[in-house]
Amino acid sequence: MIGSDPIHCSVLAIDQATLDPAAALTFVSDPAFGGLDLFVGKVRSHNQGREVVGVSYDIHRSLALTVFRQFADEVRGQFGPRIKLYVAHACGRLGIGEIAVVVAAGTPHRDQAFGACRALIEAVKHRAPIWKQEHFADGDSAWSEGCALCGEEPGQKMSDPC
Amino acid sequence: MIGSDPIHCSVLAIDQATLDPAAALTFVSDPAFGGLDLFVGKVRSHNQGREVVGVSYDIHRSLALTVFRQFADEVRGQFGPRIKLYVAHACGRLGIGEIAVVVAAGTPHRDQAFGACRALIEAVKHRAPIWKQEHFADGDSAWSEGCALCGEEPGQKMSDPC
Amino acid sequence: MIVQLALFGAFRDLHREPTLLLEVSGDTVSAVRASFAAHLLGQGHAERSALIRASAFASDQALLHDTEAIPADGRLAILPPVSGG
Amino acid sequence: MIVQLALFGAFRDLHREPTLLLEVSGDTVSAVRASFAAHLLGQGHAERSALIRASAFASDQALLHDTEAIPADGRLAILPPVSGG
Repeated sequence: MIGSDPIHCSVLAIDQATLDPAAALTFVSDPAFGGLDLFVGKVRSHNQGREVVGVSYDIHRSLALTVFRQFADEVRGQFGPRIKLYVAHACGRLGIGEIAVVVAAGTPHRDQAFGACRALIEAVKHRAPIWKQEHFADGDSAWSEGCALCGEEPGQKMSDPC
Repeated sequence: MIGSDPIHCSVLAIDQATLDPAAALTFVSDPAFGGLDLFVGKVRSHNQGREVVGVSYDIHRSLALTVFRQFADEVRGQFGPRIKLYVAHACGRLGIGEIAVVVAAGTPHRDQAFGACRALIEAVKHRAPIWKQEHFADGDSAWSEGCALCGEEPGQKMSDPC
Repeated sequence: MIVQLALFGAFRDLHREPTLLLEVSGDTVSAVRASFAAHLLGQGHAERSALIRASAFASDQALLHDTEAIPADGRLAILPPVSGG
Repeated sequence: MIVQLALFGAFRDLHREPTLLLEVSGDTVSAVRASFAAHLLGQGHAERSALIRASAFASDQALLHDTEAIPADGRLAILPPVSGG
């Protein structure tokens, strides 16, 4: 089925490139695959009742690329080996409706594609070194509360929205 | 959030149009939506160990459009009302790797998008008046076994791969 | 009455045209089912009787139960088990 | 030893540069955590102590447990709770 690398991981500076769902679908396609699932995360206009005008993403790029591949390997172990996976995350400031993240999975049958795509975006959301700063219509900005990565020390967790 | 119709349903004759995942993503996008999930079903090169060279889809077009909308309304009831849904199915003969079906859901948060997209493709696969004839490399063709629509009469079901 | 029965899926292979004109004695969907079964039997397709039993009938807008009346325009479709997507 | 600590997320707001040079007395990650907490306290950011406790440390390639040694090149990053996607 697969000759080249079945996993694509990237972090894209938004001033240099845009995330491309079509490229993700092409990457996870294969003559043997009948099911592709794609998730697109976009910046939305409201969060917890406040009007948002943009979001800035801060990313530890080298570590993010490393853990994206680790996540994909985990997902491949669970839903593969006949699978192709794609993860791309934007870095920088995005406006409303712009794409922050694209994740895709291609598999022979749809159940694995849905499961793998979901597992991969959950890992990216909860465990990747990425930070979101929301810019509000009133001029205020705030770093979102997030998921602590030092989970092996439960006493050190903040109240956790994960 | 929504002015115009939040549901798109279509059946496309493959000699006149191709299915367009990008159009599906555009349709289910909304400034208030942070999560889009898209499923693409493609013709795959093997089924149950046999090499496939193409698939012909036969569709009861008017009834399909009616039930696509019914399915979308059901899904909207379960995951909405803040939701946009897209269903398009190809009709005619497709080659390997060509797109047979595109389903997409856009919602404020990803959990609803995944759930809605999955529910919608399951309804299309199991309950829409669509028939698939596989063409094999050895020259043989066969209509796929499917899901009986007369489920209210359990005694009349065939062995059911659904 | 004369019914115009639209054929789909595997039933398409049994008839040159996409629809079949069928003489039905009765006015319910179950009468159409019986007439179509008799017609295929007469054509030497006894092996299709299980497929007919597993099939649904529909107008252009909705599935029709066996106890329902044949639509006034005499047009309906036989839907073998479906396999979309 | 002198550590070059890369700052991310909310910690970026506390310092002009993306990295901070930090004098650390000790050779484990926990010593870096303690030194950074002391540094921010000295800068008047006592309110950040909970965030430091909730943060992880990492090299360019992996998370580092508190008991691990500071990387030989003296470079690491502090990662507050994450919120990607």
